[in-house]
Amino acid sequence: MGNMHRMILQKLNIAVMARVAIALFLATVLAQHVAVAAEKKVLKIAFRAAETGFDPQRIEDRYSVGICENFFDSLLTYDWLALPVKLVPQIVDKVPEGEEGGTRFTFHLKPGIFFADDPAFNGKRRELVAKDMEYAIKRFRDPVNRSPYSWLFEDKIVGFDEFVDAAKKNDKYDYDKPIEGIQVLDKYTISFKLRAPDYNFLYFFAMPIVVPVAREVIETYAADTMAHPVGTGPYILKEWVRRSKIVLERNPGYRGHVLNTQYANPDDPWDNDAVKALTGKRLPLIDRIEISPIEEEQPRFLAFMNREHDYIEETPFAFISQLLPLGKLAPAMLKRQVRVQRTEEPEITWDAFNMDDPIVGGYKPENVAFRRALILAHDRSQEVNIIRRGQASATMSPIPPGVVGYDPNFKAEDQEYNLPRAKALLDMFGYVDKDGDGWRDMPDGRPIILQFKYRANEQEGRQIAELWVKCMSAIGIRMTTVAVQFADLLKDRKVGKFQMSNLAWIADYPDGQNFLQLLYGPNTNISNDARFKLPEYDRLYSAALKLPDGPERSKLYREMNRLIVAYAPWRLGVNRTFSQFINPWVLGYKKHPILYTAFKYLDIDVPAQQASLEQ
Amino acid sequence: MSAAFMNTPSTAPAAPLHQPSPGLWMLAWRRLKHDKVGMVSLAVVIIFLLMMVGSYTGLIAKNWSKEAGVSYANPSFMAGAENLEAVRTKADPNAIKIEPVDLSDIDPLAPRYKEWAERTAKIKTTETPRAETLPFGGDKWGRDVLQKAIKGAETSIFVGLFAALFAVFIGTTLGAISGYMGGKIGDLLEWFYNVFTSIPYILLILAFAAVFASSPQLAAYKGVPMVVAILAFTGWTGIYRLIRSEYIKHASREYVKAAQAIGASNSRRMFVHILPNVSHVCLVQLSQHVVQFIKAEVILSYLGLGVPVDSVSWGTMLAEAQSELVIGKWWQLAAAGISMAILVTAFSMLTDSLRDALDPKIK
Amino acid sequence: MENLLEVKNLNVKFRLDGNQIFEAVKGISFDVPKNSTVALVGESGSGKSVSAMSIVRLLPKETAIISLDSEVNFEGHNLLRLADDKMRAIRGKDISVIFQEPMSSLNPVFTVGDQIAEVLRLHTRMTRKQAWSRAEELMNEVGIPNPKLRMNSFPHELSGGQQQRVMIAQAIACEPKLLIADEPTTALDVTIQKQILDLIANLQQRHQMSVLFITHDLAVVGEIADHVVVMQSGEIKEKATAKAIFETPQHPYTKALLSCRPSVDQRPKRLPVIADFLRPEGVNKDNLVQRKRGYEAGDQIVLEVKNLSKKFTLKDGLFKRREVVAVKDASFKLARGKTLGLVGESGSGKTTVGLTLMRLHNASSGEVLFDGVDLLKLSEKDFLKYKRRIQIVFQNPYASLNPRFTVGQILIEPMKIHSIGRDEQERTSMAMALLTRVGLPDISFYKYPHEFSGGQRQRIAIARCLTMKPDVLICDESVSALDVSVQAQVLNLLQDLQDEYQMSYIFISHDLAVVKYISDQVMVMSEGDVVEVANSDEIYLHPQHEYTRKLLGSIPKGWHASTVPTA
Amino acid sequence: MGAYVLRRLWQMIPTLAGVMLLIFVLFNWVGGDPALVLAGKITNKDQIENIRKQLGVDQPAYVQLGYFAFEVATGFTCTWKSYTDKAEPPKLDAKTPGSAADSATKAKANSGCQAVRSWATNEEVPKILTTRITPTLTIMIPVLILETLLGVILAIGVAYARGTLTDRMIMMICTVAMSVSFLVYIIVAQYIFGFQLGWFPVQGWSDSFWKNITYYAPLPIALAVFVGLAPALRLYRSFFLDEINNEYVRTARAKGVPEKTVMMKHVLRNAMIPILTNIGIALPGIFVGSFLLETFFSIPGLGREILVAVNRSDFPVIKAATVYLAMVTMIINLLVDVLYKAVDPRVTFK
Repeated sequence: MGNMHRMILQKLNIAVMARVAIALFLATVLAQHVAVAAEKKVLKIAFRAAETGFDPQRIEDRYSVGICENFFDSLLTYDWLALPVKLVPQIVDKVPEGEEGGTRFTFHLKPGIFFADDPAFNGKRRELVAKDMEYAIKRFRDPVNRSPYSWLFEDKIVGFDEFVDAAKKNDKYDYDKPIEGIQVLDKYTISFKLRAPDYNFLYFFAMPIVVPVAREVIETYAADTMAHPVGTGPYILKEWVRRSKIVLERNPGYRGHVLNTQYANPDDPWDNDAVKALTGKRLPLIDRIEISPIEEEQPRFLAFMNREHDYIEETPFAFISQLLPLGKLAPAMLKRQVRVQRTEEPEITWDAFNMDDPIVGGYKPENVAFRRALILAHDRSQEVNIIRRGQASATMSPIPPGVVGYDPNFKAEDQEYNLPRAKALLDMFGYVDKDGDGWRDMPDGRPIILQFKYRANEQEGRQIAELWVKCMSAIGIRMTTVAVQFADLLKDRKVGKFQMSNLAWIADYPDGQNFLQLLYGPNTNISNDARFKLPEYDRLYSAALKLPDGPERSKLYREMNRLIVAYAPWRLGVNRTFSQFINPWVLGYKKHPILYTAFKYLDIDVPAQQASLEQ
Repeated sequence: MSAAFMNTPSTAPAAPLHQPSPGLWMLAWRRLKHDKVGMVSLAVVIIFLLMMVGSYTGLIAKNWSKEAGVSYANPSFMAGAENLEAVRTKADPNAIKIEPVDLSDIDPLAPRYKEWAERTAKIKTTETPRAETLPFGGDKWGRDVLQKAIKGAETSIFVGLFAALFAVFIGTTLGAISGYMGGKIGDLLEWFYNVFTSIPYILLILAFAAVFASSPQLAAYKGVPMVVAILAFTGWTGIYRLIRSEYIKHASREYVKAAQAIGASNSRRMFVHILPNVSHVCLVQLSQHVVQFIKAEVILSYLGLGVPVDSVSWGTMLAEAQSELVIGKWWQLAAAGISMAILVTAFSMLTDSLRDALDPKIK
Repeated sequence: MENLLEVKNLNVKFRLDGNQIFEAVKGISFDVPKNSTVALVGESGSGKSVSAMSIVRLLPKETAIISLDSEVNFEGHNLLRLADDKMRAIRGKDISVIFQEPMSSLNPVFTVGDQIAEVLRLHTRMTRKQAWSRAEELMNEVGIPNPKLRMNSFPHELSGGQQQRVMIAQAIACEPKLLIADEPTTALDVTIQKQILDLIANLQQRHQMSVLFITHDLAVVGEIADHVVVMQSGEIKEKATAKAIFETPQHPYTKALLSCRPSVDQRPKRLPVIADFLRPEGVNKDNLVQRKRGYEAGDQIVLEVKNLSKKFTLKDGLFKRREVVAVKDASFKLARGKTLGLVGESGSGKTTVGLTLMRLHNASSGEVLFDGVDLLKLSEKDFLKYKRRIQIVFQNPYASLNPRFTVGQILIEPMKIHSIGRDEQERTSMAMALLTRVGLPDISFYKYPHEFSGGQRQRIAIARCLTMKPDVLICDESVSALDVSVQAQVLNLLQDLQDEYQMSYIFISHDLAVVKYISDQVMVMSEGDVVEVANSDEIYLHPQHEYTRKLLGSIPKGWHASTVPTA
Repeated sequence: MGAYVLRRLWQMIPTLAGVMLLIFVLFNWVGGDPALVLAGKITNKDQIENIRKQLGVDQPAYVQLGYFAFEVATGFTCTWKSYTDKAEPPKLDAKTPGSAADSATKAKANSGCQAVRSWATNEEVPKILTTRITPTLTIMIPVLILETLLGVILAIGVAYARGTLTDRMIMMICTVAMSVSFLVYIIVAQYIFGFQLGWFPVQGWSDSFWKNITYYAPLPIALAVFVGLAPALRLYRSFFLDEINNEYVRTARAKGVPEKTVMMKHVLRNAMIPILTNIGIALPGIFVGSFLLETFFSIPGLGREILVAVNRSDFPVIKAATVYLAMVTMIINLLVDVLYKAVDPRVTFK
């Protein structure tokens, strides 16, 4: 045994020596690191999910799209501080007016805007021209790209659908063939002719995916366009380790921009800070941005706590009371001078009923009553307080705050938890226990076993399902739940192979129409997963499409909201409120409701950053 | 026929007065009885099994799903600690009163509004006050973590036990056929085994989960049976290997040759002669796999492929408790982690003792 | 004569499961004089090996208890009281040991040269190189051909005899004063056994050492021992010079041991057993009447084997297959009520013949005519009818009975398969009767095999065959694993049964004395070939073939052989 | 031996075919429709059809399986267009198109031969495998080495001290340590060592191997070693005890070999045989990595990649990873069997 001890002691010595060696090594590494960082403004943050790539016409997830905001310039953008959001020109001279009754939109690009240098340009500076926009729009419907946003340009631009059909027939997608509704009038001017008036069309041109791209770049890197974003924006992709690390660096050839806003809210300290930090400065100010996608909540949170990241956005709700107990910053955070910015997201969550389902579907009074009863029995306060940890508010209509058409005075009583009303409704329509097993049955005696589908590897989906089961058993309705893999869930929803399921939608563009289309009858099998088909609703929807934003359209939106509440194809969920925690050395931070990243409008107090890291 | 044969001695009319002779199982049991660690472990395992039966029949932890306490209720021994989660829950989120929208002109239910209101008025609901503390704390819904752990034990042990039984059944059957038959059938099964073991375990699990989740025929077995099936279908390979080698070994033993010489058929030799002689291996494998599967269930739950939401297992508790440690609510992690550790430790030690007691070398 | 080793009052106990204590050696005393060979003889469980191992303190520390008043005096030291490192210095240098199983006693992953050199490096100041060349000399001395090459061989690359020679080389490397040989020849074929015995005797003479020779076989002892110590159940029954033991044995147990074993020149009607010597009236004289053996004209032939061959194919290389011939063109006849002995060394194919006859192996070619029907050509279903008529008793009584079956189940199973007996009741009573017939009490019916001794288990195996009333019984080394006294009992039983039921036996064994005793005709096999077939007396008196002569020459001759002065 | 290796390689073919078949059936046939995952939020039938066509999942199952086999055989694939149009196997030399920018070349590029690409990210699958394997191995190789070394050293120690209180205590601790879920270890260790004590970074990964191995990897490695050590120690101890009971040990003692030498020379060398078997079983696992460690510590390894691929129904990645891992597993098994020869002279190659 003595020998054993000696052996272990020797090992320990080695371990100690190794530790010292490692420590020394680390010290040198860190010293170098610090020295380099002192010269540059480096921002380190985490994304809560992995990116897919940076070919704007091929991506959909907000993380990839968000990063593209920095590589590419959309023609229009949103005023950085305006609330509600306001479209402003970015690389065009002005926001076009809808001509010809809202069916023609003409953009004039500013001359002298150049793409970032790239080998594809053979060493020449490449100026942005109107043809680049035409090319990008055409790319959306090239089958090779399988663009998830091809729907933006379906049944929209005159001649485009015919162009696509012809390409399909000839098996050749010819970019050189003109499209009637996309006219490149001169080097810098492009005009679009629509099949029908669409006042939301302009919003498309503020989306970071509807951006001009250079054809030679796309064709050079045809095999992997995802890895070669070349745009006119302030940053370039310096390094990309997929799903692990995305490094942006300042585009050396970028023309620069300034904070140009007339809409800052003087009562908002964040707006004031941003104005103070950025006014008069040539933007961008950050030299390098390192983004790590971290999918697990605990490490993402702890990394911020350990000062490994400069700020944390969309802080996981599970940890919110560590940082923001009862809505106030925790003492430890105050000590670190961390600030919190809370934003209501332009998104909603809901649980869809399958309207074609023999149990939960249907439009007859008893069908409606059944759904409404289920909704009344669902305790949404628990969803808000326990599942979302109070970081959400109950949704009242399908249009979330921050989106044009949102009505703060619309309150749907029948979406609120009310157990007696739920029970009374069920009793009234004969949904009572008929076979004596303790569970309610259909009026015709069929047993009711509801089934709720959710995505397998989502804790949140599981909790929502858990809450449903609890609430249903409280009114004597049996419910089972099924966890399915993401792909299966999508498929099941798409083809109506579900009874109930939880969903969410985040605004593509800030107009209520983007949400209301989710219940438009003809969109069944496209985006109307509830398979809701109410003629009155469809009529209102079509009418609203033809109108610009205004009181007349708002009235139609309100009518549609009322129909949704009355027929209850959805149980409305919540609008989440995200909290962003920002370390004090990050200056000018402001979370935009639609745009995902803020790198263009940020500054860093490098000495303060260094001082904190040395702690 | 074989069963009848096995019973022969006890039904023999000539049975004289005698003490039944101790068989090998009896001897193993006697050896086990002398093993203190083994007996303590056995006692612990039995207690857990009783607990499982108790909770299954509703004798204990019947009200596990009752939300008796506030959200994340403190454990009784930490009654004074701050519980921000519960405080927040009480705050009224809708401070501003807005007039509800009037639907009466479009509502299909409008004609019966009056009757509805009357019926509603008759239904009384009483809100039971929620406790600030629970014996070992509460989960986010305010359910007693201790009861939840007991109920979780039921599911976890059930999953572990049945998955192990199932896996042992598959492994033993295939292993017996492969080891005993050899030849073409053996090659085929070896190929099958090689294929299974060449695919990473995690991929196999996910693949089987996908199959079960998307197949309409199997839809009826979602939930716990699905977990059992996934674990069993992916976990039989080790047992197969072992049983196969045991069968190869035994097939050449003289007692099997002797059985062949007296004209016993292949299936008789496989199942009546050899099987009882490798059954101790099966038993040890069974208990080893129970442990393994109880642990695997945790990983399945982490991947969201665990038991359905209306039941609870240690795995789902741990998956839930993942984020609770950081906010200082350690009790769910502790309750599930510790009760699992106790059972698994006891089971492992019992396995060791069983292995010693059943070791054929001691015969 | 001066004693090298004095064992006094040696008492060894073992701790068993559940705090039970088993006394293996019950206070024995004996001496090993200098320059002489002492044989420790006894059957299994006599404590002879335990005694030897406690001398060198190689018993497992965890379970073995050597009582405090035991003494093992070696050159004036009590070895049992020696410090561990002192004892270690003695082991391998002054006292060395060779074991029964050379294969498992050598470390499989080191070359034999390494293993011999290791002892030298441990106990002498030799350099690596010196030790290596000395090891080579030792290999040469113990008679390993081409020692230079063999030094680099691994144990599994050597034959059993060579392995044992390596063990011996390793043991004598440091010129020990005492060599303990624990059943060194038991696991070897007779011809090899002879060579190893000669080698040990030779080395003992040459190196002037003492040998403590442990064996169960008195016949072996006669050739080499000066003194004999007979042990039974942990006690010494008799100790005397070899001459005294063999010529004037005092203890009945010794007497029994001497006469239980069949010898080549005697063939009593029944073999004497220990019980005979313990009875006051002694051995029944009727049993000592010599029995006549041999095929006679007019014997009815039950089984005729013609050109039986068996080949095994092994995979070799990418697609090649290699054939190994286990039995080549074996032809013989078996007469009713007679015994055919099948004798040969390991690997001779004798067991394969037996298994092929019963179709436990598939024959490659040839015919097995049983009542004129070629058994090899029958379908599995048709063969079932014949199956019961040829039965087999295997070698290892511990492996041939299913340990999970009661004896009753074991006996009734074949009856059920072959529909013998009307119902359970009849079968049970038949089984009971058979148990009585093979000399086991009725209560055995309810017991499990592990509750029986080896000899009793072999009786059960025989009873199992008898349930089917076979015409031919193959005894595949059926008595080889048994102690001599038990072996005699089983042989007597077999003989009685043959007399009673007129069964024909094929008696397979490597033990020529036993084969000679029980067989009418003997077939000698070597490496798959049938070397010689003849009536048993004929073959022993006038061996025709070289190999047969070699085999016969290797049979330990007991005391008589060693009277021929060699020293 | 050459013939043996050849035969073993030959025998891999049916196994590989089986692996391909099984994975194909499980994921492609009964699994989800990848087109829907890729299609985006608003989709119509045409678009789904287009994507299915692009991916080739509109083909009959046997055709897809055939191309799968072809892809594995060549390591390359073509777009479905060229298969169907020209009905000839793609040429290996026509890989990715160069920098030519006219549309004719582009059309050709689309119908020419390319490496298999991820459906979700369009990344070349061989590149996915090669880049993800480095972090996985950075974690797993040290884990395997440490686990084996510590396991063997400690096992010798406890086997030497068998039956003593120390032995029993260590075995007890091992059993208890084994009974806690890996998930719990990770959550607790990340919280305590990464956050509360701040000894290690909570998560992260860099491009520098040294930074990784000295800064990011220690905590995950330590965790994996800790979790793996307990069962390894128990197993190795049993191997040593099995060997100690062998007769050659008695021979060694009878020769006067000191007890320590008996353990370190005679027993260790023999126990290495089952230990090697065990390492051989564990070895393929290091190429998969632990997806739990990789997700919790943000290590861009293969385990996490596979998990993501399954969630996205990214079939090319799943297929490639499976085939690659199956081959690794089989080759390692072969290597281990050949290595036996070095450790165990009794082994012959049949």
